[in-house]
Amino acid sequence: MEIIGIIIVAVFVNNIVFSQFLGICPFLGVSKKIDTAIGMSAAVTFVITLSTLVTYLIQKGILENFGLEYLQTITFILVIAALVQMVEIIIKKISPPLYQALGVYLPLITTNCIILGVAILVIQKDFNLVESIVYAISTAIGYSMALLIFSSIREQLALSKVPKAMQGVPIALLTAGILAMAFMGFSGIDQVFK
Amino acid sequence: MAKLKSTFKNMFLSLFTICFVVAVLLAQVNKITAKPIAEAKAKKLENAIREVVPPFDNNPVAEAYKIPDGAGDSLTIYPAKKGDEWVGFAVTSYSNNAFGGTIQIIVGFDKDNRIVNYSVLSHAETPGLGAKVVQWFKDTSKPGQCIIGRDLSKEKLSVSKDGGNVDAITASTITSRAFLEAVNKAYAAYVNTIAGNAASGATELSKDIVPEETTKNEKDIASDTTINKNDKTTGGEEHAQ
Amino acid sequence: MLKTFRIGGIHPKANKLSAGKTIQSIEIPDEVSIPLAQHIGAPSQPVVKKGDKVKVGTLIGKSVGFVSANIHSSVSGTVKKIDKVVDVSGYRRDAVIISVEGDEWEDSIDRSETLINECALSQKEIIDKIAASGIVGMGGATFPTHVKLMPPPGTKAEVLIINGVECEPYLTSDHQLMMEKTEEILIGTTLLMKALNVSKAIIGIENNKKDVIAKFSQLASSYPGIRIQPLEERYPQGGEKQLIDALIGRQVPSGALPIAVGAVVQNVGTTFAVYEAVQKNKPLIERIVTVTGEEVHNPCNIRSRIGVPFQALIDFAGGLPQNTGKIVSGGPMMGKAVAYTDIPVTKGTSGILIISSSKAKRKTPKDCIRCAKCVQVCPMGLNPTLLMNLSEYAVWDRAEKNHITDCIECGSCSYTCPADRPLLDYIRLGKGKVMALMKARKN
Amino acid sequence: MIEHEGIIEHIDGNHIKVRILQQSACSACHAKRYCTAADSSEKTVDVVDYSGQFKVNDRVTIEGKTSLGYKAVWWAYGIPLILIVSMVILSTYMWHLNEIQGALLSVSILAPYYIVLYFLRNKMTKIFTFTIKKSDSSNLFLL
Amino acid sequence: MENKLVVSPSPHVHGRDSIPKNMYGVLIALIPAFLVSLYVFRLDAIIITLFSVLFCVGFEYLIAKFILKKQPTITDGSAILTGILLAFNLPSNLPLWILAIGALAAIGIGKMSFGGLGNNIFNPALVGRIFLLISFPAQMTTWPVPATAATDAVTSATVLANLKFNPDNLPSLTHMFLGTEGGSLGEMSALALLLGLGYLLWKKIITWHIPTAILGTVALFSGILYLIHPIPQHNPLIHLFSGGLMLGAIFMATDYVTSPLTKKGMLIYGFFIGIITMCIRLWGAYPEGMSFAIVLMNGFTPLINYYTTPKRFGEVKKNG
Amino acid sequence: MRNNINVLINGIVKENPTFVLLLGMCPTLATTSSALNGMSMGLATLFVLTCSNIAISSLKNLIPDMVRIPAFIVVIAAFVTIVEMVMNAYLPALADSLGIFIPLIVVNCIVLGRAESFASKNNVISSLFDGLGIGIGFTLALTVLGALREFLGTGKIFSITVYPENYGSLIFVLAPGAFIVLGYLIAIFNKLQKKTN
Amino acid sequence: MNAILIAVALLGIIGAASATILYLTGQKFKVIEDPLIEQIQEILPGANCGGCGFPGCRGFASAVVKSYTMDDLFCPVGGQETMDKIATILGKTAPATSKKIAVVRCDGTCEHRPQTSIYDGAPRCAIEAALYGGETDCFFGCLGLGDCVDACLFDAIHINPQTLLPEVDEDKCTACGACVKACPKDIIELRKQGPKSRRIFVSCVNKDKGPIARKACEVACIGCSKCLQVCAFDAITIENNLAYIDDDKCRLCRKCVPVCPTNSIWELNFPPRKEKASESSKEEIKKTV
Ligand SMILES: Cc1cc2nc3c(=O)[nH]c(=O)nc-3n(C[C@H](O)[C@H](O)[C@H](O)COP(=O)(O)O)c2cc1C
Ligand SMILES: Cc1cc2nc3c(=O)[nH]c(=O)nc-3n(C[C@H](O)[C@H](O)[C@H](O)COP(=O)(O)O)c2cc1C
Ligand SMILES: Cc1cc2nc3c(=O)[nH]c(=O)nc-3n(C[C@H](O)[C@H](O)[C@H](O)COP(=O)(O)O)c2cc1C
Ligand SMILES: Cc1cc2nc3c(=O)[nH]c(=O)nc-3n(C[C@H](O)[C@H](O)[C@H](O)CO)c2cc1C
Ligand code: SF4
Ligand code: SF4
Ligand code: SF4
Ligand code: SF4
Ligand code: FES
Repeated sequence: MEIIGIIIVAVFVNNIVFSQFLGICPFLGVSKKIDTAIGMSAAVTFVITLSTLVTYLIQKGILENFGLEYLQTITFILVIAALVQMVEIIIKKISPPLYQALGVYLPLITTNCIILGVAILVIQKDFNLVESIVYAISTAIGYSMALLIFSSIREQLALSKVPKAMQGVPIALLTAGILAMAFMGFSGIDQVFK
Repeated sequence: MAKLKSTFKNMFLSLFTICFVVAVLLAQVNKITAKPIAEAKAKKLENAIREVVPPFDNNPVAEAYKIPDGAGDSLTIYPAKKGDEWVGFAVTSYSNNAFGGTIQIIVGFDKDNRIVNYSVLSHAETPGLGAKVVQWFKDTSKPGQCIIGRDLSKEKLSVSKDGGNVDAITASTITSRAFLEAVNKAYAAYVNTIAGNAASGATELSKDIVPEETTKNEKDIASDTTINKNDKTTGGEEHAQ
Repeated sequence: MLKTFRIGGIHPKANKLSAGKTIQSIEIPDEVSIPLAQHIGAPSQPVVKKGDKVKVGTLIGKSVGFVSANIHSSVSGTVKKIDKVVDVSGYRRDAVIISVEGDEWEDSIDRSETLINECALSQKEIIDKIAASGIVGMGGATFPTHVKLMPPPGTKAEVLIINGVECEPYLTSDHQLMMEKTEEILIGTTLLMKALNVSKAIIGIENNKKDVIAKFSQLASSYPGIRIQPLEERYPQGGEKQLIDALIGRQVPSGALPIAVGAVVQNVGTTFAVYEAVQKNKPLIERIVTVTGEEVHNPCNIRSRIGVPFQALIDFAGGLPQNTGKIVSGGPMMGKAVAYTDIPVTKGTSGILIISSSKAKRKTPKDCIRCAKCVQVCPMGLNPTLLMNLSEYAVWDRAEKNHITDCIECGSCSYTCPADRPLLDYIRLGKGKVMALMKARKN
Repeated sequence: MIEHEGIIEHIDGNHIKVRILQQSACSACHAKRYCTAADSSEKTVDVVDYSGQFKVNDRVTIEGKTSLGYKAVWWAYGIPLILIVSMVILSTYMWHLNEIQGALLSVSILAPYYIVLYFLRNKMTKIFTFTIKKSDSSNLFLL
Repeated sequence: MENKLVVSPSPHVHGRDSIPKNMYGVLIALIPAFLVSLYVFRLDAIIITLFSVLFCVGFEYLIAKFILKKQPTITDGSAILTGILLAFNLPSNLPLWILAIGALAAIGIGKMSFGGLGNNIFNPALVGRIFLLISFPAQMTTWPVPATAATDAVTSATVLANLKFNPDNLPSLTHMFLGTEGGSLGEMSALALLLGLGYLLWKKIITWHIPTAILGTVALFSGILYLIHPIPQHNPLIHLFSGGLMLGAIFMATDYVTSPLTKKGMLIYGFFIGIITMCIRLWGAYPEGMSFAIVLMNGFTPLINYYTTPKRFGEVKKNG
Repeated sequence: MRNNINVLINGIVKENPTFVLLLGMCPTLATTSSALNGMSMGLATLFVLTCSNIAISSLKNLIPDMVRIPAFIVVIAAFVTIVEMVMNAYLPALADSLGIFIPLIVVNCIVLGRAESFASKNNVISSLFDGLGIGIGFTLALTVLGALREFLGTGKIFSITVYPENYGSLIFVLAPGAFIVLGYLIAIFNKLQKKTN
Repeated sequence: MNAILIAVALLGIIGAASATILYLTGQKFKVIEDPLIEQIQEILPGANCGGCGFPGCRGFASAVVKSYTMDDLFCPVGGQETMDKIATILGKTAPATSKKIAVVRCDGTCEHRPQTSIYDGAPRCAIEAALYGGETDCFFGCLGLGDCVDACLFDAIHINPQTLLPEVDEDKCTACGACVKACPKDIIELRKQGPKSRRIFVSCVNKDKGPIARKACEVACIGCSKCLQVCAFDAITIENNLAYIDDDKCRLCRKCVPVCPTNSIWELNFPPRKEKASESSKEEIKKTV
């Protein structure tokens, strides 16, 4: 039940975009095509999960053991930066065609903000390993959902007559605001799972 | 000075030097700030206790002990003494049924089971709504909503909407309900341990509690006391409001 | 039991003002211009030159290429010149202009009214004769009929469908033709069946032509294999894909021809022309044209020679009303508005509709309110509002993905739209672009 | 169908290297010079073509089915994600390892996965193939 | 011939359907619900509705004219409709200044920022309502007692609030159906709203898909729960007849602009509105989830439109 | 000096990181529920930005190109950690309310971007001004946004009551309000910029 | 001190490890890219208009770098100036291409060309052109609905509300050719801008025979050959009843202009000529832009 609670909270109640405000830049900038949004979602999910796992390991295994919590920020960011690149190298080395296919379909993005954010949140919330992973994935699902809705809304807005001054980022923010309002309707749902 | 070339040696040295300097620097800053940080934390709790119980001269934090809350978790009790005399108890309690999840409070009772004061340690309620809980129930000018001075052995607290005796925060019945739940829990748990010794299993509150009786089991419970880490920054949700 | 097609459709007011009016012939004017491009496909090559004498039925334009059709003189007289004349396309295109002298017909043509039932010709001979006579689809598409009669290899015709639907409001030319030439059409059908080597033919007629249905049903029994099928009144039932769906319950797949489901569709006018060509040796030189409109004095059905200017037909129907706002060649749903009255009648001119100025202009378009009414009425199951937007914003790849090329340009969407949006205008534009892109991609 | 414009960089028999001018999400961004994320990179794609109609510096269009993109995402991110998650769950609930061990095990599961992927690399090469065609010299998108 | 001929592409006739025709049709369908609220709340009903319409129309006019600088199109009736539906979603004793803020949110944020009628993604009236609900929860959740009730209390709880917090204190189903229990202006009587539905269907203003999908899903969802655990909270009839479900399903989820285009899409949309509403009603902090569910699904509508295509003519079925 | 002032102004107006470049959106939205919070976040970023700009431009010749990104990250992260620790020690309440957005300064594109594109190419003084300019631009934007939200939501600005709290629309201090207010602010900024051009 | 040691060690290890990885990545992923491409992209106008025939400016930049000669490569937006700069960087010579500009070859204003019908479809030239010849009897001339205006990325072409004809803003036009492609009637042509922006061209595309053309529009080219006869440089050809001036051969002598009976030859940006009154009216039209 706890686990389901974590999922519901991360996806709906405290959606990473609409209530936690993480990963906003790519959310506003990149999500213009639905197909791309789907591919990006998968990539983000994997990267968030993997880096949460590794930073969790570092936090519990090293930092807390040696009383070095104050190095959290610096180690996490270094590890994450290295990890993301390493995955790319490995894929490229192992199967260049696979790597190429990814390159053709996915835009290059770096969502450091959300990755580091989730890694730190997991530690702050005092989650255990399973909870951390579940939280990371659910957050990513929440993010993917936001990206997906948003890319489709943008495709539609591109075909309608939004006033000049509102075009682009302003209307995107406004839409996100209204969606955030709608998502507030879910508040309290997590209590069922306690 | 010309730019260093990207040879492996240069790179390694340069990066290592930077890391070295940074590590030393951070360790020094940490050393300087570690104490204030710990103090800030400790102070927060101590201030809260001081706020909710009559003046004392012991160290309640050191004498704290835990008792089960009946729901698988435990509440911490901080006894306040003046000299050897017991003047009140501060109890940290919580409820998971608040609007934004968990709300953690500390409530102080005096010898006569009256609420001296309370303080909200952490919450994630809506600013302007549920967040009013921090002050709402302290307003002595409004007896309907004020809980200070109420004798819990006489009445259990509940919101008037549920037929109870406390006026809820406007449009925040949920928060109010959760808050009162936490207060009741604090009182019940504390009385329970006392009564638990007297009449086994009895949950009814006995009116004449003798403080001395508690001192017995105070020791063994206090022995495994660690201050729970519920004052940890909640991060995400909290600032997200 | 009435049948109909399964997706979409609308009920425009029928307004068949000229229903039941007997077909009348009009005097031949002094000069006719016979356009060389009267059909889909390559324009014909003129085979006469200035000063040549021609008779009614003389070949004046020869078909070039596979999809093309012969053109015959509809009058007798002298070729005045071959020049550019504004035709229904709205542009000046090549036409043979003939000064009329008398009314002398080619000798081979049998001008008697006698019904000729038997036909000894072989399948190929029939098709050749149809090709020689320059018959093209008279239901509006003007696709050369002989091409349709030669199914591409790998396909086989199973059923012949005769399109007597005439679902366009106002038009009654097919109706009246069916009333007056019932037997001829049935014989024509038999000929087409023979040409296609099928044993089944269905004549689909909408239920607002009960007299025709009754007459056909009565006579059809003596023509084996021909069935009459009354249909619900619904636009665009006459579209061949819709008609096939309504009659035999098969849907022609996207991008495919009717033959893919074993059907060949011919209009009743075409069928009548086939009869005349095969049995009477008469090339396609005249057709029935409905001249109609609310303000027209005498809405009527006219047998007109090809090349006669609209003005002559309009005069016959009582002249152009004072407050004329728009002249449409064809029906109100699919017809083409023209800017001039001296445009010549061609093989595809099924009617001339005169709309008064109060109704000529469209209302100003508003933004789409996404009411989905256009989606509901589209007989092709498309999403017109999306297609319009994609065309307007030039998103061709998505337009293609959303099957813009399936649109049959029936206009149901524009007709329905409460926001008065010019859906079909843009869809037509997008369809053209996407087709060009697809073609460019193939090469 | 996904299409990308590119330029032929190198031809070696039937193997053609095409440099695709990837319009990365960030390279179109007006703020890219403030942001290191905008590594607007160019990638090369290997294509096999037997027609012999291409030469170096030709402008070509690379085509691949959209489903290929999903497949690539699946192999690169989908499967490893599932592996990690199942390892975490297995190690915690089935084998009752402690958290550090569980986490280590879960990360290290990626190693065998990548090894397997390495052995499947020929198959990958077959799956992820692209075709190229000459670009229409006129800008059809402006048509 | 003096007058020039008009030339335009086909078709040359139009069905004479128009935006105002549809909008005023909906207004007519809302009359029974308005009469009920008039009977229940008397003068308040008129004041709130009237001012809501005035504010909405006024804001639309001002924004169009002075900010967007384009021809105001208030005659199409959509702003009036937004005004009425916004009013129908509010308690009858709401202060007028709050009403004005709500109207500004509805028209300004929900509609005109997106470019006006037809371009908005979210239902304007509901944007207004949720905006108010979040901004002024106290005023938005205190309901005046119906003038028809025989108590002297000034505020009353809605059926749903009781269902959530006080399930022993429920009125009879007949009362709910006829609509004499507390609540927002327009959601009082299921009967009146169903009459409206009949009118809308008869006039072909809407199709049956969305209302049916929503009501069906809610009935099914709670019905299953009721079979498993028959408590009032799970009673399908209570859910159907109480709160804004009917109003939302019939008049608000069906808003053309913000609902899917295809029938398949409408069914999916309705289904999820039903599910989300029930989840919020049963487990969320709010007693009622209809507005949130509709606005949320408005957000999903473009996605639904993207993935559902109408049933295409001649579509070759796979394996078929 | 003239040049340096230009650099400064540029960061505040023409290349305002929030309204023009649209960078660092997360802290912008998350920490502006009040004017004070917004300003604090802005100042924290300003501090990190300026310090890292100075440090990097003075170290630029010691850092080989290939490792410059990791080196920059380490330097920036160091300053961020310092801010974090100092805040926790001396301003615990503020640290609580800014939460994880303090450590997240590390990944704020503005900081790394400036290091990479300006500080690593220019001298210490210009880099200082650049950091200050961009930082002040960011701080101003966050303060304005925070003040506006606080004003609309609670009737206060910097906790000073302007009109009674009961008349404020709570939504503005909550998540949706952040998006909505920022959306309109950017729209207005766009419009004004168009006009001045 | 111990804690500091551990901290140093830890950070050192992690720093070194990530540095190695980042370094490796840098090596592996180093785009084998000419720094020149970046450099050239900086010079390019960044309009990403596609006028050069490449997808975006970057595409053009890499094409320039890769190609051996600079033939066939031209950025219409940046013009010769940019190409010369690029050439200097690459150490090549840019073929001299003279700057071009879009020219609208129709002068069928409301006075010159009486309206004979009313078009009432969607306001797009392409849609009107597919339906019929247009609102006047000239079936070749401008429809005035501005498909060209919509196509221009540089805001360089606008419909003059008085004449209802598009006019090109000489300063803004980059000769990208988007309008040329957009016009369904092939009215717009890219012509040499000429010295001091002086140009002479036939402002008509009507291919009808003289009388028909003249009846439809006062200023239509009727194919009378008068200009052809006065041209000393063989710059004028007549085909399908329409004169055309080759801008490669034209020496801007202005002899053809006055002989045209219908005033359909335009001269732009020349000093005014006193004797011809009608000429100045044209200039006026030009100035109203
Ligand atoms: C944005 C928002 C925040 C809310 N926050 C709280 C809250 O913090 N505490 C609470 O009890 N209710 C909160 N509510 C819930 C509503 O006020 C709810 O109607 C109320 O709790 C129950 O009504 P009552 O208190 O009038 O009985 C919130 C509602 C909204 C819209
Ligand atoms: C290349 C081509 C080949 C065609 N071949 C056939 C055919 O074999 N059989 C047939 O029935 N129609 C054939 N058609 C005609 C079309 O199916 C259709 O009848 C014509 O486009 C008119 O359609 P409409 O009358 O529905 O507008 C062909 C059309 C084209 C363009
Ligand atoms: C929307 C639409 C409506 C049509 N309506 C009719 C009609 O009422 N009668 C008819 O004979 N053909 C109609 N047609 C043409 C038919 O599709 C088809 O071309 C014709 O029946 C084939 O016969 P034909 O080649 O002999 O003309 C219509 C076509 C379309 C696209
Ligand atoms: C069936 C129907 C339902 C409508 N429902 C709403 C509604 O719930 N809220 C609203 O603001 N407008 C509604 N409108 C009016 C109009 O569509 C709405 O104002 C647009 O969303 C504004 O662009 C409705 C219109 C129709 C025809
Ligand atoms: S014109 Fe095309 S899109 Fe419109 S209804 Fe007819 S088939 Fe559908
Ligand atoms: S009928 Fe008109 S208003 Fe309705 S969806 Fe279609 S285009 Fe839009
Ligand atoms: S006027 Fe034509 S050629 Fe000139 S910039 Fe605009 S679109 Fe390009
Ligand atoms: S020049 Fe061509 S595109 Fe431009 S308005 Fe005239 S007809 Fe239209
Ligand atoms: S600050 Fe840019 S993504 Fe978070």
